[in-house]
Amino acid sequence: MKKSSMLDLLVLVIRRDLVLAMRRRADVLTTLVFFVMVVSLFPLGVGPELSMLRKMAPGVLWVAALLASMLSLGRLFSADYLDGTLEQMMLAPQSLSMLVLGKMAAHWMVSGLPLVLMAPVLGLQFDMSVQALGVLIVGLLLGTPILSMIGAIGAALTLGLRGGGVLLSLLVLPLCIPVLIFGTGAVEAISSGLSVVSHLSLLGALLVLSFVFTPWVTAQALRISME
Amino acid sequence: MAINWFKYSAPTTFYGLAGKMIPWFAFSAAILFAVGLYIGFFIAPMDAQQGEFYRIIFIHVPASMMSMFLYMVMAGYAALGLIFNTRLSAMMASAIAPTGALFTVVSLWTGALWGKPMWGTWWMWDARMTSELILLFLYLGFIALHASIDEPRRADRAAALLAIVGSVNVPIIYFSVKWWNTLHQGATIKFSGTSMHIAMQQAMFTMLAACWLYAIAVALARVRSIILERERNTVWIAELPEVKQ
Amino acid sequence: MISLDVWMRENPLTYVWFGSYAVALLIFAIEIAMVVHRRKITLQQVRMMHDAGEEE
Amino acid sequence: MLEVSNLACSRGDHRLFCGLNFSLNLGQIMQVQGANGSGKTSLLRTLCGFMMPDEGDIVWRGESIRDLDEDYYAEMLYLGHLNAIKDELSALENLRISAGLSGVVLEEQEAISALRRMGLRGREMLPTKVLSQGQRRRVALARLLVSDAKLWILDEPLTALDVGAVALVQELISEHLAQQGMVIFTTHQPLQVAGIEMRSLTLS
Repeated sequence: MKKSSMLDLLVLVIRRDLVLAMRRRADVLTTLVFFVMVVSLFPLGVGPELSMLRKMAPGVLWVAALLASMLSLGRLFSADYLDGTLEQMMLAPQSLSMLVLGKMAAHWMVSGLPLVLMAPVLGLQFDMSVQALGVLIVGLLLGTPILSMIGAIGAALTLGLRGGGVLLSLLVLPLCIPVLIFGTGAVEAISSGLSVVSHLSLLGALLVLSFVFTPWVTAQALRISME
Repeated sequence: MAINWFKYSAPTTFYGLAGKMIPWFAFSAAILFAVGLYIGFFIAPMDAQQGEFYRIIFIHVPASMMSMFLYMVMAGYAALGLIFNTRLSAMMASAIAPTGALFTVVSLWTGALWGKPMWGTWWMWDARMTSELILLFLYLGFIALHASIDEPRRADRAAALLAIVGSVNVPIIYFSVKWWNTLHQGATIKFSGTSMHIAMQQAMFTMLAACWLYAIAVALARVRSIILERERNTVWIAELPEVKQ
Repeated sequence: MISLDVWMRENPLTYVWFGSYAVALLIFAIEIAMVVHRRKITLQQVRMMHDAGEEE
Repeated sequence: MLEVSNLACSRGDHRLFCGLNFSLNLGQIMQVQGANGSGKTSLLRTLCGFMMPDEGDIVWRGESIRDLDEDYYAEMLYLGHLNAIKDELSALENLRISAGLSGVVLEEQEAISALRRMGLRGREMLPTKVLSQGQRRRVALARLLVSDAKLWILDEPLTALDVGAVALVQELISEHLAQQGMVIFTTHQPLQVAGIEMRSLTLS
């Protein structure tokens, strides 16, 4: 029998979660529809003046993306926890952090990436300029994986708890504030003619930091929750 | 020395020790509060720019400092509990959290009251106030997570991990909020920059010391209740005079 | 609100006292009460448990 | 190989067991017995490293499993109350994924023949949500066939199984023992393995 390497395992977990997501398409679509709906509600709430909407757009899109990703985080580990797959993952002969990283990556592809792809369309509703849209997309591309990664810690900590979904948001949202600040800041910077390099590189730094630390922390959280 | 250290880190010994220490801390906290208030209101002169309003800082600044210190102390205890698996550290962490959260509330409240005469508005999105608000969210997250897990051991460990993640995040949040604030040209008024009157400093440090002693007294009192709850099935609890009556 | 502003300027010390210090002391008092109450309740529960245990 | 010394475990306030000692060597099988709530599942979960014991040590090949971690997991297989099977996936996909998680790359043919041996011929490609409880358990048990783990830890492997499947599990266990494997299990149904002394550990 052939032994699998660490990379094989990573690919296996990502593929498995993607296949599962494809077979439960409704879950993925709900998140996306939620995102579109929240963003579309804002002009109805604050009025249709384009100048104000243009100013608000990055913030609205980012906050909606933040909320939408909270929505899907509850499912990140809970299905595997309930049917026992998580136990088997903990017994895998490779580090649990690697498996967790795989699940984070799959979660981002399923719930983060569609938001990024949808964002330009919604940005046009808010009359954003092409430049601003471009920066928004880059920011979201860098930022949404961080949301998935930080969110995974919360999802692991609230595993199997009553009212876990609300609690999860309470735990994770404050930790995501820097992402929000740098993501929206970049768009505002380009709109007022400033350089976006510093914002985006700070986002990139956060991404690297989360990439290094969050899988391990999440693995520890899972161990605590499984006991 | 090492043996003594471990002796006092056991809930059994600590329960009695804490009981003896609480009155001392509480008493000296009360005295220092009185002294601090006296210096602050009767000795410290009026500020040239801010008039009498500046006297809010004698409670506002110590409360803000306490809220941040206590989060770090809490995270430290949580980390100790997680790494060395000591029960008492985890109990201390959960005993500190409510006090920390309340100091954050005091800091926000007094900040708003100071802001009204200074800025003309109750709430200003300045870097310090915003960070303080986020700190309150972090405290609430810790308390909520701890409260929603029934099994004490898992609750301790999960909340501890959250506190550690939070404490790593606090500097990042603080930095990002500050950055955000300067970008939006937010107002940050410094306390009449040049030189603080010596009496003002004295009042502030006395109040800070009083807050420390108060926080220690309250946390110790709370940890005693937690020890009682957790260890209620043990023999030593049954033999306590207050349980026997 | 304007009247509050005027009042505030006229009585700064009252404003500082009742606005900040009284509220802060009240918060501390509430916290102390909560801690004392918790101690009472916990002791009661522990005693009840032990009484129930002895009767068995 | 597996040595347990002075093990103590508790659930919440309740001490389940303490001072537990046993060792298990190649080719040996041990049944954990005890009433409901006596801590059988907790013992097995502690042996898997999910739960931290209050006291005591679990030693595998002379080293504590805490230190071995992944090296220990490579040599053990755990089958719990939960089947670890996804309703949306077919039996074949489920088996290949669980084998993959345990570090073995499984070819489609091997997986199919394992499922057939478990009596699931013709159902390999069906989504498992259409299978019965017993059939799902068989899918989970098929992991025993494709694993090369030395130590099997089986928690109630016989639940929901019919007579034929029980016989099959007994056959699998005796094959595993014959290849110098080790088994620790709990069950409420009788399980006989021909020609091998069954040790038992009773928790009270």
